[in-house]
Amino acid sequence: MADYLLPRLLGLAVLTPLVSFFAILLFGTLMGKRGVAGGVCATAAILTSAVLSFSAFGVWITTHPPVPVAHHGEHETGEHQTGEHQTGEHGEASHGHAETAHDEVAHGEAGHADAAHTETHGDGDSASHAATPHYTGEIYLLGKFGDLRLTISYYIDALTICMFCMVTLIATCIHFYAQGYMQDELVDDYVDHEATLDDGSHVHRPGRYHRFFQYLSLFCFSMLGLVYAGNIVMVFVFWELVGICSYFLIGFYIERQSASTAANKAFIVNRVGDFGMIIGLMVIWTGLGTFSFGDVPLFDDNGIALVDEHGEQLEQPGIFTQVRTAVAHHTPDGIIKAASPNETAALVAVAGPDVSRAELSQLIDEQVPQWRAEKDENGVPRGYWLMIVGGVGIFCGCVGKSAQFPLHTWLPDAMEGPTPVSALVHSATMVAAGVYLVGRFYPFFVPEVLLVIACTGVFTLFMAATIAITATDIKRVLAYSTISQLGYMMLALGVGGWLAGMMHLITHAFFKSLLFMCSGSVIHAVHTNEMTEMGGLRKKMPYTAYTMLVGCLAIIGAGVPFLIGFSGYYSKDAILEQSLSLMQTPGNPGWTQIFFLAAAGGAAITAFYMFRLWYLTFAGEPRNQERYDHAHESPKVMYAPLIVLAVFAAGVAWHLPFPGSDSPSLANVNLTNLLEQARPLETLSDAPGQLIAMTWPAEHKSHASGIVVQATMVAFATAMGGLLLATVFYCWRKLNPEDVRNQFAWVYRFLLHKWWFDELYNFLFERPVHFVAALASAIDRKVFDRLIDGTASVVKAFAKWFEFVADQKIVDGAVNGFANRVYASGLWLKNVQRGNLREYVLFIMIGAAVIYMLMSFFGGGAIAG
Amino acid sequence: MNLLTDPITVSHYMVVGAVLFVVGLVCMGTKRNALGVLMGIELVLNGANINFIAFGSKYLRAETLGLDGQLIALFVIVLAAAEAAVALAIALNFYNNHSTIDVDRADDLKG
Amino acid sequence: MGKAINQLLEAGYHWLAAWFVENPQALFPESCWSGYVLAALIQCALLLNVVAVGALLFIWMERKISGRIQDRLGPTRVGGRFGWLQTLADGLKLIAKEDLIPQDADAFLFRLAPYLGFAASFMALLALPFSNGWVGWEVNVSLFFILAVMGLEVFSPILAGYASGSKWALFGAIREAAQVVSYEVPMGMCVVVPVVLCGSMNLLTIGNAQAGLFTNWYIFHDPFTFCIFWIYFTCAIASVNRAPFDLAEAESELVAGFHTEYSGLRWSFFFMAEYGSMFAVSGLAAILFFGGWHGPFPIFYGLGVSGGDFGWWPMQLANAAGCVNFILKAVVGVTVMMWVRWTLPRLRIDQVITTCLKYCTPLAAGLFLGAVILKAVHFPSINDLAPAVRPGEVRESWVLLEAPAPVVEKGPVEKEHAQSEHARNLPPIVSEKQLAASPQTEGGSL
Amino acid sequence: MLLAAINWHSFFFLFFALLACGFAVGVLVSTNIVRMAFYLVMSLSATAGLFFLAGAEFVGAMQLMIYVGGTMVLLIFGVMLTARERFIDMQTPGGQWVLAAAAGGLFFFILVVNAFQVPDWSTPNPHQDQLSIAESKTTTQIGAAFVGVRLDRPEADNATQRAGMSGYLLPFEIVSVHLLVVLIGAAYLARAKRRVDQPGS
Repeated sequence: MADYLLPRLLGLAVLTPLVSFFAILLFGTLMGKRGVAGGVCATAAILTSAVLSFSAFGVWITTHPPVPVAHHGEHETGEHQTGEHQTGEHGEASHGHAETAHDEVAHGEAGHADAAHTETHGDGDSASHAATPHYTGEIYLLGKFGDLRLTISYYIDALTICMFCMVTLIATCIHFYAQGYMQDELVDDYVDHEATLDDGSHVHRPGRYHRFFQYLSLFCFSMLGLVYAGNIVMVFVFWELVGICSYFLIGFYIERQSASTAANKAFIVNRVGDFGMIIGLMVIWTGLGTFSFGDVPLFDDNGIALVDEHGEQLEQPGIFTQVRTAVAHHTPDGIIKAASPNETAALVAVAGPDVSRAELSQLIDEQVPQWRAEKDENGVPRGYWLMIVGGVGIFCGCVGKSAQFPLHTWLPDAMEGPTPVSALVHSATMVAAGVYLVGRFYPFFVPEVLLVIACTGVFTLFMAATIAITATDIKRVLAYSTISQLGYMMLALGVGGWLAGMMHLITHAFFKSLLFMCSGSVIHAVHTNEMTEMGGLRKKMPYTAYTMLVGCLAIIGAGVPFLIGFSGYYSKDAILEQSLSLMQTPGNPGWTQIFFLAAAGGAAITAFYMFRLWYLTFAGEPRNQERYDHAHESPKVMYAPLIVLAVFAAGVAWHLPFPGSDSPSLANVNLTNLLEQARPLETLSDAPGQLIAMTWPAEHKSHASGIVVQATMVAFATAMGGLLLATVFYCWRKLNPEDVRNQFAWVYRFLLHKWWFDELYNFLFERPVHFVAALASAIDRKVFDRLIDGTASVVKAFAKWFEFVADQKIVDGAVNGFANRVYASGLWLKNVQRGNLREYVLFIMIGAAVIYMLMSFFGGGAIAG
Repeated sequence: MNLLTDPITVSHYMVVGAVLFVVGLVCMGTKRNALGVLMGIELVLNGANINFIAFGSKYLRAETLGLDGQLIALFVIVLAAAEAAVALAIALNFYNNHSTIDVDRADDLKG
Repeated sequence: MGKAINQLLEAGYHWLAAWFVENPQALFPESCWSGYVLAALIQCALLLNVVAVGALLFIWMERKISGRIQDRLGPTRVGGRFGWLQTLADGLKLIAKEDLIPQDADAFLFRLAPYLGFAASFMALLALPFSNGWVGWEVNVSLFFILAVMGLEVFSPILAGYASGSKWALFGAIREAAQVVSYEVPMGMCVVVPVVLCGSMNLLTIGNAQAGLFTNWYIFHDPFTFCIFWIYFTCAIASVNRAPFDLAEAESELVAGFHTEYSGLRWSFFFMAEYGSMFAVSGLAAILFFGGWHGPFPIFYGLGVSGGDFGWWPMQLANAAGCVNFILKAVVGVTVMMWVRWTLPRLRIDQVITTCLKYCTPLAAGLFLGAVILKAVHFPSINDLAPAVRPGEVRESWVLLEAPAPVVEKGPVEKEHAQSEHARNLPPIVSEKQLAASPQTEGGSL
Repeated sequence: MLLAAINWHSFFFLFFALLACGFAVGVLVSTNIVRMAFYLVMSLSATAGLFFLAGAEFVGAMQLMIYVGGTMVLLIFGVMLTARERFIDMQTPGGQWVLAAAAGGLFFFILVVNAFQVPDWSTPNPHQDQLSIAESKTTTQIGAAFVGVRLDRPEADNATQRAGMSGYLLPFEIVSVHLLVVLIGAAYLARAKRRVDQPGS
């Protein structure tokens, strides 16, 4: 049932916003006054999607009830017990596979083979984890190029379900919110006070209410499609679609110079990342020969299933089958083959021209284990570099999309878009797509790539957090906070904390969208982004203030240690635990503690700037009385979503029994257990680096009580410290921020200018490019243009002469002559058509008589009788 | 052949029809008055009708068209009436516009 | 002696009846050409008398009636106390008068026009049955034929008006044409109602379908027919150009309308045509709505002169009585027309057309629809409550029956007679089916 | 005896045919439009007589009613409305007369030759004697044919043909609608044009 229901439910959930998009695109102007019904349309669509997603969620948890995973060291001590658990899970997984009727047996055999292989490595920890439960299938075959199939396909596992629920829920809230937020677009003459014309007047334009929702719908479609996608090409397509939506939405106020620049910037910066991603795709294709995540059953040209000698369905193994093995970073055969061009050529040469293709491939296959065992002079296994290149390439795309250093500069500028956009696109979903893709492709990343990811993440999180301290624009604070939190996620993934990263992705989505929407509510009320002009707003806007407080507490990971906390408490602790685990793994170099320290420091800074923001905005006395007087609580349609999101921000990670369910199997439904179902197998075992002497510990090791207590206490202390500092500065006003600013003037300037990244990029890239462009332009104008102009003059002269000869004399002469003949004959025939009715009658008579006579003569007299 | 003593046949009717038909045609061809042309048309239709009736009459032929002849004649009559109404309206319009009903002067579209 | 006279009369009758009722060729082989000629002459004479003598009588009547209505005496001298011969005297005078043709007139058409009108009026009488079988030309579509030729009558005023070369005459002609053509529409709708009820356009069949008690008359058939008779009569007055619809000869405006330029005998022909038409439309009304030659009570039925199995002369006696009956009904109609003429003022032309297009036509259409629906749903009419006698069984009677007429089963002869008309043209299968659905056989239940 | 040998059917045919043809020629040769109309009425009426003679009494009555009555009144309306002295006589050039007469003659020749070419057409109905004009009762059949029932062709084997195809219900409806359209169209075409008064003139 699930294999029937899930793809359809989720597929519908993907398509509904697309329908809404086209509806608004085609009929937006007809939807009420200034397209007011467009908002309703888009909201209804995303609400439908949400309902469908949660239905899918229900289907999933009934067919795959999550089982509790071992916690806090239980794993180490009760290995046998855990094994039983995992076996049960495996049984569930097999069951799910039987339903999908795909890759069970072959996959299972592969799993066994891998298990056997694993034992040689002496790590039997994950021998029983053959596969994660998932459903995959192809919907439509776009094209087939040799073995490569470009398809529209789906890959549904617990992560997909979680992402669907998260995206649709947040998007629904934001749609409702946006209906309130975008109200001022519902006018025929919208005056954009921030866009100024040359003559100093403001831009007047019609409201674009429905256009906004049109983009939102397209975005929702793209995002959901990205999550739904069953192959990397489809992911890439939706990836770009998400990018273009982001472009549209950032540039929504296109008349503003800053908005259009920001939109361009976001798009171009993302292209840089995508360039790397395309390289990654090439590696995947070259090495694995497929783009599909899951296994693809093979058919011949007539659509008949291909079977092996045992009558089993032959399948083209998908990416995950090839890389997501129980062996940590087991280099796939295809990669090895791709990395051995010389050896392959030698084999082909030896075999000679008579050997068939199948035999040749068999020959090569026989050589693969031998090649796999080989190492080059640096001791690196064959094909390993290819894996690194591919992994870094894919990660490049994620860097761009998730605004990681060095491609982070677009995200703060993207705050030019309307606040609901910032909430949905630039905090909760789109930027999370990069993290999602890293999580999805996790098995593909060898430890060296993970190190790159971790370094990128840790630098990003620290840098962005420091910038956020000095920012006064409320949305920019949140933007840098977003970058910082994304850095956290990348860090988590980079240090081997797959679950931690994914969980932080989900929890962060909720509280960050909440924070953005609260800030939007504030902006909507006071009509400014500057926190220096706010203050004391909690009296005027209680709903906004306290929901935002919830968001702040969630983001700093507030909670009672070991007992309960806001959602951020769980996810951030998990990240710290994993970085601590990495640090404490024996044999790892000492500098690996930078990950833990930066993460902890980042947590403190996060707490500081978040509460700085809250205090500056809501606490204390109003700093701008006029704006304060005009402030008001937002309409219900805006703060109701805030409350919903606040509830989720607080409790999404709680290990509550699933509501309304008496079934013991559903009692374990929570975010952790759900994500655990989608865990890539390799994270269950330690991963040693090949180029570097480091080991990435299995994630379960971070549940050891020593690590957990340490990490939790550090996290709590740093968060409380940051909170306290902010309170001292901005609530109690015991310390004057101005003093600190003067004291560390150069640091302040450094941070205020965002580490001079924009300037750096300007110097590094823009200037040279401009210079080269000017040079090229000069060459173009001076050399090529003159050459071409000269040629053109010659051709023109020739053409003039030739026109006279050929065109005027020959062609025109012929045409005109013919026309004259026709005209003359027309004039002659005109005499027949004189407009004399009686002559026409005579013509008819004579004509009829003539026809009769002709028929009598030639028709054999058959006319009469 | 004595017309008075011999029984008449379809051919006789056809001759009458032919006379009416040809007279109508010549009328259309020679009358300059639009209404004269119209009358010619009526004659033509009438001549055709006579043939239909004759072929449908069971007095004239053992094997006849039967009722079909009469029915077609009826339709012709009705449509002729319709045609006359429209043609007359056109003629009146023509008269209103040109102050004449001379069809020879209805040559505004002459090439 | 009596027997001889009887035989002689019988022979004479057969000779005549053959022309009126039966197929002449059956009695007279093609060699007997004199029969054709003689019969035709006699018919012509009789019908001419209806027009000519009728006109004579009606003109006198009109004078007397108008006189009475206007509190005068009317003609009193010529031909005795009641001025019987006043019209004849006038006729003689008209014959004697000089026949003037205006200089601008189209002489040919001017001469022709009165005769055309007279001929049309005469032709209408040709198919008008005076009694059961007493008809000049029994044609299957006699009602339709009469309407058609009475429509031709309009040519007479038009040609007269045009040929006179006088604007008064032309105005009158145009008015006449517009009026008559317009009124043909509602009139056609009215006369179709009895046709639908009876199922035949043959006036003989229509008349015979109303035999029996006067409740069998179509005017009493249902409310729709009752109403539609009045519309028919209105339209009839208009179509024969009588006051208050006599716009074509409005003296106050057009001198004398289309016959302004006429004098003498030609002038009188117009009047003969007019009175002939009056008689024709009144006779039509009598046949369509008042049972035609059937009296209000079926007396001859009581006398045993029923069915087709009695001798020739009682039947013809009954027919003669029916003829008188019919003429009386028609004359009553003409009298009512005169009464209306001298009572109501003349309408304006726009009122005339309005009456036709805005009142008579929609009303007639609605009533026609109603009558058809009643017929379609077999709504019981008043006749069904008191069915006096079956149609076609009774000729005529002047004496009231002592006992109510029994409902007699149709004899084989009648059945055969009723069937014969269809049976001759139809093959057996369809004829049975047709008979089952035939309105004429159903008429028995009316 | 000559008169005794007269076939009266033929006699009346001859009578009506001569009337019809004669008046038709009258229409042709007359130059007076009103007279032409009158001749046409007479010709059409005589044709109606021919119809009666051929046993088509309903069609004949229809001819009288619609054609002669309706159409001709319309025509005469037109004649009267457009009849002015200068329009009544419009001379046609003699050349055209000759041309038309030649073409017409040719046509007439073809038609007449054609009429006598088929022996069946020239053969009288052998049972003509046994048939009487008074027996022609086609009205009911025509009425039935108009509503889609063919009483005169019951022998058709094809049930479908008998049921619907052989009837004239559809043409009847089409002609009805056509007539309605024509009436409205004609009224529209011939409506009085309202003259727009020029302001100030």
